[in-house]
Amino acid sequence: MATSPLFTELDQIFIILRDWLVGFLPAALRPAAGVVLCVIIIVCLFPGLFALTTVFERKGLGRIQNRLGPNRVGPFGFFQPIADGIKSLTKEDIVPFSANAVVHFLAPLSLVVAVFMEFAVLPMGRNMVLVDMDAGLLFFFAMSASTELSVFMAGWSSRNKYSLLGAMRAVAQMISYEVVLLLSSVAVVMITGSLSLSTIVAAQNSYTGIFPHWYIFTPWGLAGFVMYAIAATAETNRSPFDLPEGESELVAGYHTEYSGFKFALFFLGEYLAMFAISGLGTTLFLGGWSAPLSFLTFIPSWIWFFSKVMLSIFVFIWMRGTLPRLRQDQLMNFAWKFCLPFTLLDLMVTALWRFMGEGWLRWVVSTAILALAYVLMGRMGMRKEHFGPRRYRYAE
Amino acid sequence: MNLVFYLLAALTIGGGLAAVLLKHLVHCALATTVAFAGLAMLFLQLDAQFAGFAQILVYIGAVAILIVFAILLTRGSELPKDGVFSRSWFVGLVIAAGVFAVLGWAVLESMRALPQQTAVPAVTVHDIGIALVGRYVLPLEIVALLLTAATIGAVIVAMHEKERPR
Amino acid sequence: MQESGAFTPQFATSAITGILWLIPVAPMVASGVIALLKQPRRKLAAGLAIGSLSISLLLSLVAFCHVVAGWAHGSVIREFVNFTWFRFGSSTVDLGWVLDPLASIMLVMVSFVGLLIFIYSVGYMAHDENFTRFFCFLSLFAGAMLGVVISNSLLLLFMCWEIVGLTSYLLIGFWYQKPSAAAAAKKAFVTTRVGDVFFLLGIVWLFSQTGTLLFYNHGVGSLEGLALVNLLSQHAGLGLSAAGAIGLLIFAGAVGKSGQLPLHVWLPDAMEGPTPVSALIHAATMVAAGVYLVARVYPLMQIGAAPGGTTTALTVVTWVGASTAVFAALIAVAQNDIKRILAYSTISQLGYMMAGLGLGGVAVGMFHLITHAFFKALLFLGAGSVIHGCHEEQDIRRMGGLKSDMPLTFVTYAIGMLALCGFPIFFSGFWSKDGILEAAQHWDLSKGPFYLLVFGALLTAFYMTRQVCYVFFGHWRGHGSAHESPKVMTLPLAILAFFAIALGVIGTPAWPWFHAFLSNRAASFDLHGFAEPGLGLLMLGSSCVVFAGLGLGWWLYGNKSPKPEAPDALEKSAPWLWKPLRDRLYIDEFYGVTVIAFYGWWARVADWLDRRVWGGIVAVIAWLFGLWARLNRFLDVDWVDGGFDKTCEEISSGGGLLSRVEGGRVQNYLRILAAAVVALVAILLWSSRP
Amino acid sequence: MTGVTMGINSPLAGYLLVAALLFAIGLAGALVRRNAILVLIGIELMLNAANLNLIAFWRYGPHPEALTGMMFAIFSIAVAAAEAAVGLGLVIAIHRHTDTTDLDKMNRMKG
Repeated sequence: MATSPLFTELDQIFIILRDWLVGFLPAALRPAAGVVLCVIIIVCLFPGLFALTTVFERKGLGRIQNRLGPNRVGPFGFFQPIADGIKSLTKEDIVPFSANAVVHFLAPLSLVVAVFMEFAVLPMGRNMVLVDMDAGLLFFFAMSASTELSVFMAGWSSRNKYSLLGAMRAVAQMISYEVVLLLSSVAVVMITGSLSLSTIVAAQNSYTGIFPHWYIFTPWGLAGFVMYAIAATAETNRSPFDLPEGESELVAGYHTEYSGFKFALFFLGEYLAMFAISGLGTTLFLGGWSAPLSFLTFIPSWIWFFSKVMLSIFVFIWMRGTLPRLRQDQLMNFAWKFCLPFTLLDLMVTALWRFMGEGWLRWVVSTAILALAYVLMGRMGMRKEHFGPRRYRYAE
Repeated sequence: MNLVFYLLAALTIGGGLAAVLLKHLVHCALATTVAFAGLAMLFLQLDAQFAGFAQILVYIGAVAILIVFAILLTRGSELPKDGVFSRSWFVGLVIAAGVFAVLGWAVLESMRALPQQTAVPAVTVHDIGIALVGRYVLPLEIVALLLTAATIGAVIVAMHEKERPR
Repeated sequence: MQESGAFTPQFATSAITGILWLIPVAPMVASGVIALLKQPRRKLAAGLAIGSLSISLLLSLVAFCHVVAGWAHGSVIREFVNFTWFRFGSSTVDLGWVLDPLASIMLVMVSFVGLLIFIYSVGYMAHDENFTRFFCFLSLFAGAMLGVVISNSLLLLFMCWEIVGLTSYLLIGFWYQKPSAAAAAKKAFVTTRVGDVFFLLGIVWLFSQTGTLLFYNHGVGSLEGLALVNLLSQHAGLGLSAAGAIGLLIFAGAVGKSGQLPLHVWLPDAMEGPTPVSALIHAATMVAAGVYLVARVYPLMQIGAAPGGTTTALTVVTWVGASTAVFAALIAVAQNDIKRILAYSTISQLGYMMAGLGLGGVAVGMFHLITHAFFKALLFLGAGSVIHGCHEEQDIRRMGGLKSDMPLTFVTYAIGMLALCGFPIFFSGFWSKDGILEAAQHWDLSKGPFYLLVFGALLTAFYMTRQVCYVFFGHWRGHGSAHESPKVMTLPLAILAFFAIALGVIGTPAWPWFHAFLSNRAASFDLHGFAEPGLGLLMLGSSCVVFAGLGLGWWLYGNKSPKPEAPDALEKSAPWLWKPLRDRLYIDEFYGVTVIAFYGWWARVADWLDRRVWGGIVAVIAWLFGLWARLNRFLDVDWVDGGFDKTCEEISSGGGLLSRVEGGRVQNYLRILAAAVVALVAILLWSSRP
Repeated sequence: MTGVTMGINSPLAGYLLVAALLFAIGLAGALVRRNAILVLIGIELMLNAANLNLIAFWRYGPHPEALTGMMFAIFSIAVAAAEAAVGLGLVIAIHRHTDTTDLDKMNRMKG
């Protein structure tokens, strides 16, 4: 714990700022105004982060693919997103002739709104959570589940078979992996005994020696985190699970028929979902805003949170640059035949961990069970019939 | 009885009406989603946070998706040739109106002298969890079984019959 | 209700007795699991079967060591766990399991030989499509057999006994697409059922007399003092006590299972099954079950005998055994199917065992059972190896010269053959057979069995020599070329061969460990065992007989390799003898013209009765009713119907009206439901108005 | 905020009326539409109306800490999910078989 008042103030700087700003208003309006202020900050901050990330992504991908990436606009191409933003704002907004105009219009909007809602429950630093809900995790998943419908709306209203196919794929994929995502998070809930995300972070914010009690440093937590990471990648339709937008086969999936600002909204929604899901992963498994080593606690908590999120984003980009895309049936098989059983097993191991009590034995037992299951199921999954060439059944 | 309630009630009822009346099946499904969302917010209004979020997760996240999938799989997105309402729609309408009439009557009748709690119940998710695995553990297990059975059943029912080798 | 004998230290159950039930249950569970497997999961099926039987073997060894240890400390080990299965009225039906020297030694033998046969089967059945089914049955069979061995209740024994019968039916008919196999399976099933009916009668009688089917239960079991004295005091006629009569009824079951004289006909036919099955059935398990059963209920038969004397029941057992021994050996002389010869030899050897039981007691018979189990399993597996190597050829006339093609099989087969013949000193068969001969020699009642058994020994040596000469000597007469079998098949052969030699050690007169173990005496090594009066002479005599048989066989068949179509050497010299022997002494035909013909006749009589007599009566009654009906119709049509028809029409038109409601339209149902709800709520509200 | 209100103007009555209306709408949907999926939607709406009732009674009932109404609603949501899955599965199966989702045409038991 940073005891120095300077560090405490630095840590709480945003809270202090908010209270100071709100202080100008009459007392009755203060809570509402505080919330509005925070919402405004979130709504401004994350799109900014999004802009930054796109540059990083493009440059990072360029690095991985042995090319330069954007380097024309501004220093090292860092103003590229501004140019992109202006471009998409000024482009003509095309709505296909036979499209369902209302739904076509609502789809990107509802997507972005739902994704923004997810940030409401993420604790981004000590005391820095917009609404510390009792059922925060459930809220998060409820919101992320609502995005699926937006994707469907976009795909269906475009009246384009590629869009529809892409949307169906996306929805099927998101539903399948949402199960895994949810179940891998439930392990954390089982240990913490709370759905409140700030409680979950608080439960991880202690140290043995200099090492933190993050859940990723337990066998079940590691397994859960791996599952969570895989499911999160699929949930956000990122490579290698980016079939719904597979450019080579579906043009661009459900946002084929979107252009201009609506397209930008989808783009924004996707990246925001990435941020949100990384933020949740950080909160659940990586100790949220807590410092990785006990002597680093003087660094403000929000710095830790954002660096962890950005690290996850970097991993996302890295995977995109490295891994080839899966096939649809492989994707589904992987979700239902490997991820789901393994996550369920992880839940059982978590329960075991919970009830075995302190001691080295539970480490050995849960590690052994998980490792064995991983090896066995991996071997089963790698059998030819799952990943080999596939006989296609064409539509009747 | 405040403005928020009226707004949400209007949203829910409007969504429900649209779901029943719209011509296009996909529109109906989307309107249903609106009704679901309105209901979820009514739940929140009723301080039932958990139920509200569960409602969103299950109904918007799963049931609505299921419905649109079913619509697309049954080619329901194409408009039917012979009208969307069944032959004796009028009878149905009358009966539904009758149901509303007696229900409303019953509500008003019984509300006359019923004492009601207005204090916000101090119930946390933790309490719900304890109740679920404590007093309600048997229903929970049964529901788990039911869901498993339903999953398997739905898969089997909707599965392609195996093509016979020729 | 778990009732273990904890109150006397002698009966205190040990841990191994507590989990003794695992021994049969492990293969049974494996069988159940295998039954659920898909056909291609061969490795898993075999692994499960072998693994479970290995567990059984391990536990059996532990049990055996436990018993041996107890015995070595001079205490009688007879531990059992009983529990009540169900009760009706005041009587209870108890089941239980027991661990005593007899059971322990049988357990080890069955699970060990069984395991070897399982391993062998992996190779033998490798190309069979129904590999998993085979192992499913095999496991069930082994489990049921182990169940027979450990049961402490005649009822449990009977249940396992019947499962054994069922699985033997399934296994013999394993290749059910062959009509002969299906017929053989049916024959085995039906024939053993004849014995089982008597067995069941014995069980019922025993239960009605003693009120319990448990063998041992702290002095109140059916094989213990009180019950036996009670049974002995009752006379069942023909000079038999109730004990003896029940014993004989149970023995009838054993006759069926062990293929003794009148009911032996199924056993040679059972060769239609896969060879490992033949080995399992004819060596280790099913046929041994009969002998084991007699050994188990031995007290029933023995009670009432004067010291050194015998009882009527045992006399019957002796004569049946001895005559079976010679009878089957005679038939074996003139058979040409390699497995059929072995089958008859098995019948003959089972006769020896039965005779041994009747003459010399449990130990003598059981010792032959154990040694026989090993060398007969060896012979059968060897035969299987030969058949496998000769491309499924079973006719010994179409083999020959295999000793160079299949050296390993030849050596092991020769060991088994010498053990079976009772080749002196080095082979186990010699010692066990001599035990029986010695007992026969000392039998007071008659010398008949002794001569019969000696003659049987001569025949045994002769037909085995004939078989070996045909198969392994001379030159190759079949199609294609023979090849040695894979390791997985020859390894069990080698192991069995080792035991076929080595097992003799534990039963020599100098160190009668086995006999002592089974009869709870201390065993000591004492060369003076040989010095018993007459023993040396007997050993010499029996050796001479064996050599005579071997020599005769070699003289007639050695190294000649006649053409497959040519008449047999014996046929040439004594055709009058050959023909009836080849045709199995016409027993099947005899049954055909007697039992089966009788049943056929009886069925025809029943048919005639049905058609003519009962049919006639029924026709008369029917006609009478017809008359009555006509009268009724007259009344109905002209008197009653006038009003009734009208009513019916009304009802049916009403039904038509109602059927519109049930038109299969879901929404109609829903509509009616909702309308009903409206009505209901309205009524409720209206009626509850203040 | 603590206290007890009486009578028609209580919030409970409002929720119950909304629920009744939604129920009636759902019922109307189930009764007047041809398409089987729409009927299922109507049934879902009815279920939801019932849930709203349960939650409202829980909120304004005498013992909210007993959680009875809440539990009912949660289980009802779970069961409704199963019901939707099976119902829609059936509709798809029937559609595959008879090529229609029109309930007026679906009146034979024989496939």
